[in-house]
Parts: sequence; C-alpha cells; structure tokens
Amino acid sequence: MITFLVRRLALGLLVMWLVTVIVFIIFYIGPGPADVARALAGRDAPPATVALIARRLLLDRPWYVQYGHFLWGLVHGNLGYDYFHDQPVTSIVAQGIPITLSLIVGAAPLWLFLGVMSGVNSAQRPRSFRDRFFTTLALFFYSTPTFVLGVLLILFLYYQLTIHGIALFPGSGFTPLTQSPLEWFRGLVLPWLTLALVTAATYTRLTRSSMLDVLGEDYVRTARAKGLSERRVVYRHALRAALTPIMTQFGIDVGTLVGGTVITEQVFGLPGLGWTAVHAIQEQDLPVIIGIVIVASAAVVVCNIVVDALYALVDPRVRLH
Amino acid sequence: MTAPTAADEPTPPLLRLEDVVKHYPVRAASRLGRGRRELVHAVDGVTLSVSRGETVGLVGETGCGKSTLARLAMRLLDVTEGRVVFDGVDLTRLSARRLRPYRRRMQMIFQDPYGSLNPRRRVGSIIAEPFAVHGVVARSERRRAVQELMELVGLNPEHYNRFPAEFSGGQRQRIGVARALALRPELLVCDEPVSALDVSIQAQIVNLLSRLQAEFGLSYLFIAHDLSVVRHLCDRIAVMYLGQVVEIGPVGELDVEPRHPYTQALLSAVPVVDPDEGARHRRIVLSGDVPSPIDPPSGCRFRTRCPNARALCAVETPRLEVRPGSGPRHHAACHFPLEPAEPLGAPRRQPPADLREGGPC
Amino acid sequence: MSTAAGGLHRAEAAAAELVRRADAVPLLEIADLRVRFDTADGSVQAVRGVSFAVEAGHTLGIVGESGSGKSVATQAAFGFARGAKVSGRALFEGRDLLTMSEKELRAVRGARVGMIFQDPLTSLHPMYRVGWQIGEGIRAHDRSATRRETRSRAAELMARVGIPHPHERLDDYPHQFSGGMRQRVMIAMALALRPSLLIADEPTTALDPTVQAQILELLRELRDDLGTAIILITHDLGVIAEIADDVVVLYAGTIMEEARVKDLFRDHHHPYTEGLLGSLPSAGVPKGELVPIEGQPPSPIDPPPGCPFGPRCVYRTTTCALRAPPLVEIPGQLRHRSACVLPTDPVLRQSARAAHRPAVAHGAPQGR
Amino acid sequence: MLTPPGVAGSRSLEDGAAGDPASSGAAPRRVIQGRSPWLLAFERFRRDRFALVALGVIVLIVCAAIFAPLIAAGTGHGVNTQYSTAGLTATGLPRPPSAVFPLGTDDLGRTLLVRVAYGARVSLMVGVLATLLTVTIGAALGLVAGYFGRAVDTLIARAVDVMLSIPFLLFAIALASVVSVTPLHLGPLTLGQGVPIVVLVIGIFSWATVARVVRGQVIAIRNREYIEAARAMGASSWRIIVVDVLPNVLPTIIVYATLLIPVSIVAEAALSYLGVGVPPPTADWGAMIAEAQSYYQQAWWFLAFPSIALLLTTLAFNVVGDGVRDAIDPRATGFRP
Repeated sequence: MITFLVRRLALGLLVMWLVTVIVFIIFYIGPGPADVARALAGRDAPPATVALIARRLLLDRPWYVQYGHFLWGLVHGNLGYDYFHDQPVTSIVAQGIPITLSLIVGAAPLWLFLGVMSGVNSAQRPRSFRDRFFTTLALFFYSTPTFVLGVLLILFLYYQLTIHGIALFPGSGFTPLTQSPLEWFRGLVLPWLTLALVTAATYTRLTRSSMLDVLGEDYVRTARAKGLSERRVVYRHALRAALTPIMTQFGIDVGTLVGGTVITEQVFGLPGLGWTAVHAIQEQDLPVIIGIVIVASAAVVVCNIVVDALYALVDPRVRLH
Repeated sequence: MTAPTAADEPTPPLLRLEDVVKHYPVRAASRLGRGRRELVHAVDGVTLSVSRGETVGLVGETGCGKSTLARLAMRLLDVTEGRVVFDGVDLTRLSARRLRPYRRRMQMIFQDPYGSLNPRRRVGSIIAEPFAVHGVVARSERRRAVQELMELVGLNPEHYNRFPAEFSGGQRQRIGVARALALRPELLVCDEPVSALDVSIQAQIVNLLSRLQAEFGLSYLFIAHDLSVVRHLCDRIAVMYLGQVVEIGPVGELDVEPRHPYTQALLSAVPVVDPDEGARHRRIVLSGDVPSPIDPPSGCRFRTRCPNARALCAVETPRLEVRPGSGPRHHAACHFPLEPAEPLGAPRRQPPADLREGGPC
Repeated sequence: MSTAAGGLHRAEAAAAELVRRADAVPLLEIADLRVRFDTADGSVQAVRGVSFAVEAGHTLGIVGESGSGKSVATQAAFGFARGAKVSGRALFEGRDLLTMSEKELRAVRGARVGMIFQDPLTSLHPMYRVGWQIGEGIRAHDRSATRRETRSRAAELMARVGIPHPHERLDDYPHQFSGGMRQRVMIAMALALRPSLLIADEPTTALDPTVQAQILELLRELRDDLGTAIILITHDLGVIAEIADDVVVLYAGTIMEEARVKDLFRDHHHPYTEGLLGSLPSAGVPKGELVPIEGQPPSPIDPPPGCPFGPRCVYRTTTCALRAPPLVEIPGQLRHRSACVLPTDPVLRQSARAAHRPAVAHGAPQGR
Repeated sequence: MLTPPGVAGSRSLEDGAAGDPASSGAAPRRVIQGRSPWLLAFERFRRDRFALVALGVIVLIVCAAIFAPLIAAGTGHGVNTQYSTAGLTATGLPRPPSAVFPLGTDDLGRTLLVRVAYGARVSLMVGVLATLLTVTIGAALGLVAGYFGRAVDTLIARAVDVMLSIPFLLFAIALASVVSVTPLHLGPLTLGQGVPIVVLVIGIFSWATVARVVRGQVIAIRNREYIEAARAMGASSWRIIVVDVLPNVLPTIIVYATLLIPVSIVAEAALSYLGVGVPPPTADWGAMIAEAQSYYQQAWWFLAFPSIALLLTTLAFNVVGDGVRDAIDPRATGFRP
C-alpha cells in the first residue's frame, strides 16, 4: 500500500511538472512577456517604463530563468504573484476553489444518482419502453453542449419564471455558503442542474452497457438460482460488479472538472477556477494560469490515485503493491 | 536425466527437444503497479523426440506445460534452456530469417476453432496465407491450390469466398488443417485440436488426421488433456505433470501397464462408456490439487498428491528411465514404480528404514 | 450376444421396477416443453416439444451436443431463460413452474432446487467472500437464521463437500480457490437447504480429468447420503454411464431416445445414439476407423422438416424427411422410447440396419 | 504445387456437397460469395430506422454547408453584410424573423439564416478533420504500443497517462488564445487563429483516449490463435499488423470515430463560445450563441437558431454513431441467449 502510494505520487508529481513546462512553453510561443509589460505600463508609457516593469517581473530574462525562479518559489510553497494586481497567486486560487468545489460537490452526487439509476433501469429490461425513454433522454443530454443547456436553463428557469413573478433562482453570481446557506443553494441550483444533466447522460450509457454485460454473467444466474429477489440480484450482485467502470469514470470526471467547469462558470458568471483561468488567459497572466493549471492537474492525479485505491476496496482480486 | 537416446531410435528423429526449460516471469495478479516478480516453471527439463511418420501424444492437465511445450517446439516461444533440434538443425538460436525455411516444414493446428481463424478474412485468403508469406505459389495458381486443399480436408471448394463465421466448429477446424497443410509440412503440432468439438465432430477430425498422415507420411505431436483420443491416434504417449514428463512409452504398454501413479490416476479418471464396466472399474481419486508451477514441490513433483509417496520422494527427483519390468521404450520417473497391473494405494512392502528417515515428507 | 436371454432377464427386472414406480409421483415432470428465442436473424427454436420426468432420489442424465437444447430446457423450466418464449408444462412437486408467480418461483429456487453450473469460477461472485455467498442463500429462505448460525452452517456445508479447513476458508474469495474447490463451493451452496432436486449443468466440463473424477465421486456420495434427485446435463456419455440411472438423448431440441442407462448403452434404438457411441475412440478401434456422424447439426432457426437427424442418418428413408417420427415405446424394456422409424423388434432392427449399411464393414456400433 | 491423391471430389465429407459434380482441377468452379462482416453490419444498419433518419438530417446539414452561398444568394444577403437600418430596430436590437430575414437578424443586423448555414461549414469541417487527426494519431500509437509491447508500450502508455491528466479545456484555451495573437510557425505552415489551430488543439488533446482503447484491443487480439498461426508460418510483424490486427481493430476505430465527430463539434463550439475559437467575423455557432446570450431577453431567435442547429447536428451524429456501433457490434445491445 505504501509503495503503491509512493509510486503513484511520484508519477503524479512528474505529470504536474510536465504540465508546468508545457504551460511555460505555450506562454512563450505567444506574445507573453512583451505584451504583459506593455499592458501593465499603460498605452502611453515610454519604453523605459515598460522595460522597468519587464525587469521587475523578470520578463526580460530567458524563459528558463523565469522557470527556475518559478520552480524555486514552488518548492517553497509559493506560486508567485499575479502580474497586474500583485496579489499572491495562492490567494487568487484560494478564492476560486470554494466556488468550483461547491459546483462539483452539488453536481456530482446528482449526476451519479441520475445516471446510475436510469442506467440500471434501462438495463433491467432492454428495449422496453422504460429503456427507450431513458436512453433517448440520455442521448439528448449527451448531445447537448453545456453552454446551450446552461443558456436554456437561464432562459426558462430564471428569465421566464422571473418575468412571471416567480423569482426562484438568481441568473448568475455566487454567495458563499458561510454567508447564507440558502442563497448559496439558490445560486447553485441551475449550474448544478446544467453540469449534472450533461454529465449524467454519460453515466446512463455507461451504466447501461456495463449492467448489460454483468447481467449476462454466470454469477448473476447463480444469484437467481439461490432464489434471491430480483432487487437483490440487480443491486447487490450485478450493480456491485458493474460499478468498477462507473467508479473509474467518476474519478476521472471529478478530477478533470476542477479545471473543467470553465463553461458552466462562464455561463452563470461564477468566479471559480475556470472563470479565473479564462480571464487570466485573456490577460496573459502567466503566474495565475500556472497556479490554476497546477491545482487542476493535482486534482486529476489525486482522483486517479483515489480511484485506484478504491479498486482494491471494491474488488478483492486487486491487490495494491 | 536419461531420456530415450539415439540408440533407441532406428533413424534420427525429425524433432527432438533436449532438456527444454521454459521459465517465465509473471507479476502477481495486480492491476495496480507491479507485483512481485515470480518465475513460472512452465516446462522444466523435457526431453522428447518425434520420428518421421510417428505420432507422439502429449497428455496432461491444465497448467502442466503441454501447450507451452508445443509453442517451444514451434519456436513461437523461446526456450530458457535446452535445444529444439529439427532434422538435425538446432532451431533455438536461429534468426527469424534463417528460421523461415524450417517454418515451412513444421506447422501447427490450434485448439479453438473460433480463435484460430481471422474472422475478417475469407477462407480462401486464410488458407492461401502461407503461400503469400513464403511466395511459393504464383498468385494466379493460388485459388486452384487452395480449392484442392479444401477438397482434401473435406470442405466444399465453392465456399472459397466465405468467412469463418459462416462455418460450424468442425468445418472451421478443417480450415485450420488445410492452412497447416498448405506448405506440405513434415511435422504437425496439434494443440488439443478436438477438445473444443462435439463428440460426433471430434471423430470426423480424428479420422481426417489419421487419413492425412497415411497419405502424406506426416509426423504428429498431438496434445490432449485426456487419454482416450491420444490412445486411439498415437504410437507413443508422454504424460506431463507440472512441467515435466513423468512417463513415456508406446501405446499398449503405457496405457495398459502404467508404472507412474499419476498415469494410472489419469487413466482411471476417464469415465468408461459402459455402465457395467463402470461399476467394475476401480476409480483412483487423487486427493488435493495440482501445486502451483511458481513454487513446485521439491524432489518428485507428484509426491504431494501421490498415495505412495515416501521420504525419498521429497529429496531426490526421480529420473525418467526404464524401470524393471517395462519394455525398452517405456520410461517412468518414479522412485517406487507400480508393479505391472498393481492397483494404486494397495498395501506395499515396507520401505527400507534408511529411506523412511530421509527427510520431511 | 444373447439378446433374447438378456431381454428376458431384463423384462423381469423391469416388471419389478414398474411395480415399485407405479405409485411414485415424479418429482419433476416436463411435458411438451417448447422454448423459442426471437432474434434479429429469425426465431431460434431451442427446445421443440420435450417431455421427461425425474423421480425422487433418481438421477436423470440429459445428453446432447452443443445446440441440442439440453441446458435451455431445464433453465427455461425454472424461469432462467430470459427473453425466451416458453410453453408446455413443468410440474415440480405437483405445481406448474411455468404458471407460478415470480415470488413462488423464488421460493422453489435455492430451497427446493439447487443448481450448479459448468464454470465454477464465473459462477461465483468474484467480489464476495465464499462463506457469505453460501450463507446468503440460506438467509434468503430462512429469515430466522442469525448471522452466526448461517456462518456455522456454511462452514459445516463446506466441510461436508470436502473443503479442508472450512472455518479458515469461509472468508476467502473465489479466486483463492482451485477449480475443483470452487465447484465444491458451488455444490455446498446448491445443497445448503437440502433441496429435493439438484440440477448439475455440465458440472465437470471445465475441470481436468482427475478433478472431474473427484467431483463425480462427491456427487454420487451426496446423492446416496441425502437422497437428492439429480438432473445431470452433459455432452459426455462417459459421465452419464458413471452416475445416471436414466438418460434422455437430445438432438436439435427434440428427444431422440430415452432409456435407462444400461439399456441405452446396450440396446440403443436410435441411429443418433448409435452414432454418438461410434464416435468415441475406445480400445480396439483401429486408427482412423472411428465411425463419426457425417455432416453438421441443423440450424436452430430453420430446422429441416421431418426427423431432425434425417440429413445425417445412414438409415434414412424418404419418409424421414416428411414427418418427424414420434417417440415410440421399445417393448420389453422399461421406459425405453425412441423417435425413429426403425423396427422396435431387436431382430428386425438388426436386419434393417444391415440392409441400410452394406458398404461399411466396421459399422457395428461400439460399446456393447 | 500440391497434388492431392485421388480423393478429389469423391469423398467430400461435407453436407450439401453430396451432389458435387465430378469436378476436375482445371475446370473453373462456381464460388459462393460469403457475407462479409462489413456487409452484415451494413444490413443491420439499414434496418435501424432511427439512425437512417439521423443520417438524413446529417445529409441536410452537409447540403446546407455546401450550398450556403446559394442560400445567401437566395436571400440576397451576404454572410457578413450588416443591415444597420433594415436589420436592426430603432433601439439597435436584432429584428425578429420576417419575410426579409427568415430567421431574424443578429446584434449587428446580419441575416441569421445565412450565418447559421455558413456556421455549419466550420462545425462540419472541424468535426471531421479533428476526428481524422485524433484517430490517426491515436490508432497508430495504440497499434504500435499494443502489438510490440515492452519499452515502446511503456513509453506510449505513460504519454497517454500524462495526456489524460492534463486539464484539456484550460490548455486548449491557453493554446488557442496564444495563437490568436501570434501565429504559430510549423515549418512551411503558419497557424493563426481559425479552423486549422482548432483542429490541431482538439487533435493534440484527444488522441490519448483513442490510443488507449486501440491498445487494449490489440493486446486482446495479439494473443488470439490466428496471430500465433501467422507467426508459425513465418509472417513478419508488419504483415501481421496490417493483415491480421488492423482489420480487427478497424471496427472499433470506426465506431470511435463516428462518436468522436460530435464531441469535436462541441469542443470547437465551446472554444468559439469562450472567444478563442474561429475569429469573427466568420460565422460560427458557438460564437453566435455567446453573442446571443446578452440578448436572450429581447431576441430569442438569435439564441434559438444557432443552438438548435448545433444541437441537431450533434444529436444526429450521436444517433448515427450509436447506430454504427450497434451494427458493427450487435452484442452491445442485442440478443444474448
């Protein structure tokens, strides 16, 4: 178990390191340094000022010097400061994380429940009306781009309701949980629904095919031969075995969503990590981009490790080394 | 290990495996990270030869290494130690290019009639593949050659352009035989060619194989997990257990008067298709399971399940040699071979005292 | 072979048995069972009107090649063939399984009927401990059983089927057992509630010969101790000869022949049975001179009219292709039925066979 | 080269061949055509009415893309022509659908119908090209990794792991936005903002999944007996890959590709929605939806029609993709005895 963790963490650190290198390279392919200094100095600033700013931010040094500087800071737990407001990147990231996590924490159980239940129901009677209903629904949401669904929800559940005097949900914005749990909840319902419906469709399809495979297995026949109730056969025996690919997908999704709720945040104006990242990218604010990318890939790495460790819990045939 | 030496054979054998060993590393079953590296002793010092025109049967249970041995003989796997000699030439260290001429002279028939044919190719192209690989038959001539082969194995040549899925198991096995015969090999290695077939189809293929042998003077190394088919088709039988040959001898000797307890148990395990004889037939039921080939028992590998095991068996590996009372071509690897016609587990003479204190048993 | 004297002797024994069996109500009685699967390629007629009966304490062997419907028939009777259209009657302990509610059927399964299958590795759930899997069946039918009770009962059962150190092995997972031990676990599970019938569907096919011998020995022993009736489904005539009392021979979803084991091996009537026995390599048959059944089994989607075995039969006549021969009693033997137009009288039969098969010198069926 | 002894034609053991006329080796024989797995898949697909309808929808969309200039000519309006008086209301808002503007106008007074038709061009082009790129890279690496194993496999498998750990959207946005300012020079190619870079970005970040799927398939196939048979007759590795392995992974690749097209279309639309995809004034559904979001209270049509077009396209491709999967691998949903 320990060796497994050490190995996986080492691999994860390698991945994260590679990711930072790639970000640096992308940044330096582009206009990066020059544009940033000019933008900061203002339109009319003399070249000397621009140079001075560039110097202060180390932007005039070769990229590997800057990279070394960045790594040095990283080793000391410091992600640096953003170019424009001189705020520590850690605090910028820390502002975004609760919002993004709120989004995931609410949406994840929802899509897992919707997806798995509809998938199980579909698989129980393939080609029945129930199956066709759920698979068609899943196909529809699977095909819907996140921003289209988000905008549609705003149109109907916010705008149409609000102009008819039913102001259930706000159209955008975020209220911290600590400030007002009710407002936090109201503000997140539509984003949750957007993210959950789009994601649940994948789970419906995945659960259905996984369950269809498992329901044909010999041990399911054995369970029936024991005279167990159909409910127990489906949930206790079949679903338990069908859960492995679902779990893998869930780990991947939760991990990638930390840096991947960009569109939902953009649609609903939630200043989470994705929203912050898009703005940082528009401003070429390298330290912020790197900070967010590191957090996002760390989330992927951690989730992958958790999933692999969960395998061992779920499936006794898997041993950790 | 003294095995049948050249003196036993009137002519030099077509295929000779000399002290062949195959160990391969496995990782303990694990989807995460790498497991402990362990060595599977799949084949552990097997010497065996097949003469021209001879059929040698290789019998043993799952995991005894018989399929591995077949693949070593075909050089689909490389030996860890030992030599594979085909018609006097050591194949073990030939490069792929130098090996090619020998590939034409030995071919293989596989167990699974579904897995052994590429489902996305037409039968004609499957059977013609050896021609294409070796460039031996002109492209324009291939179709005729293939259709002749199809007729030879009892397939309708009109089905040249069909796909494997359109044939039944027995017909597919015929396609595999036709493919193996395309290059006119001298040796056919048959890896359980009838195990996956229904009884009635099994007999068709067995008859086909013996007819082809008579017509083309083929030699067979014929692998099976039970003795009944082998006894019918083979001249000599080798019995494998946990990577080693425990007994080898001509049909009519080995299967009638087995000297190794494992052979006897295997023989008695085959259900007899006669209710009366079944009642008379004394079944020898072995206790326990086959030990893991990763950590085989010391000394005689069969001792953990052998009713006659004694202290010596754990200490010294018995040699495969002629035991008193057997014919010259009948070898058994047992310290305490069964007397001819002696039932297993019968009371025996006390072993000498010094052997009884030989070590843990 | 003195058929006449043997026949006389057997007739006596048959009469005795007839008296014994007269008042016995069969444990399971299948009548005109038909099973059909509708697929995109057409309707697969897996079982086409099969009738047989199993008496308490008896062992019935069902033998047939792949696609003969031997597994589907029993599975459909107990409601296992999902997506199948099933018709006919299946009376178990006097009640029709095919008209039972799902709940009643569940009460039968596991409690009154135990089942074991071909591949013990895939038949056990890979993620649950063996002891728990055995206990689950007990708890499903006996709500009063406590956890501790079921656990100790599971251990007892494991000991009963010959698993060493049962108490330690209760908490092992199936992959930690060998093939033979897994099949023992399956048997323990099937017999947990002392069912009156055990259905063993190819129980030894996936096992090595020496392990197969162990499992057959165990089945025989348990049957004698517990008095459980067994339906043994297999393609291996040897297994049938070892353990069964009666045999049903299936081909293409229909019964070809039905008899007591000894009669089937000695005095089989049907050419298919003859072909099966002739296909077996046994001592004394010269190399290359097995007598296989030529050709291939018919497609289950579009079976030929008349006798399904007709196209492969050496004795076929023009009438065989027109109408499937009904099962007829073979006189002088108990419950020996055969679906063939060959004469039922042994002497006439021999001459009819000889007339049809002049060219094949070594055509005498083996095993008698 | 093989001259069979006198058994030819006389002792056919096969049923149905009983009436085989005494065929001499020289006479041309009748050959029965087999039904290839592809043919069977095609026939199954043809029975899938749902998929056929979707295929029809795709054909319509493709036609709209090809004949977009004709549509423009029909309305008499250019793609990027702004009708600041006729196309906008007095307060500067888009005009609702009318005879002149069948689907209304957008915020700059351009004809929505023409722009939606032109938008199909970008979506389809990116969808198909990005999928081709992704599948080519992924399949090639997956084949090599799966068949050769050992060090090559380890290297590619690690690369796949790394690619799958990268937050795709962030990187895609970063790369696309960087290139939007400074074009990327790749030898003779100059990649500025637009379709090529979007295709490249999607290709770079999606091959990993394809490679993993193909690798898994190849590993499963590698141990089949027909591969062993090919090796036993002395076929070279490349011959085995091309002749035996590739045809057997091709169905998977094709299924994957058809399902990847809508994913690529959505990815392109998302990038444009975020403002880093195809630059204005090119007509693009994602960019249109982003624009329209500010007007949804006043001009529903501006939001509705690009959304419907996008949704319909992805839906149609997904339905066809499912149909292709079911046709090629009927086991996935079909009958199981």
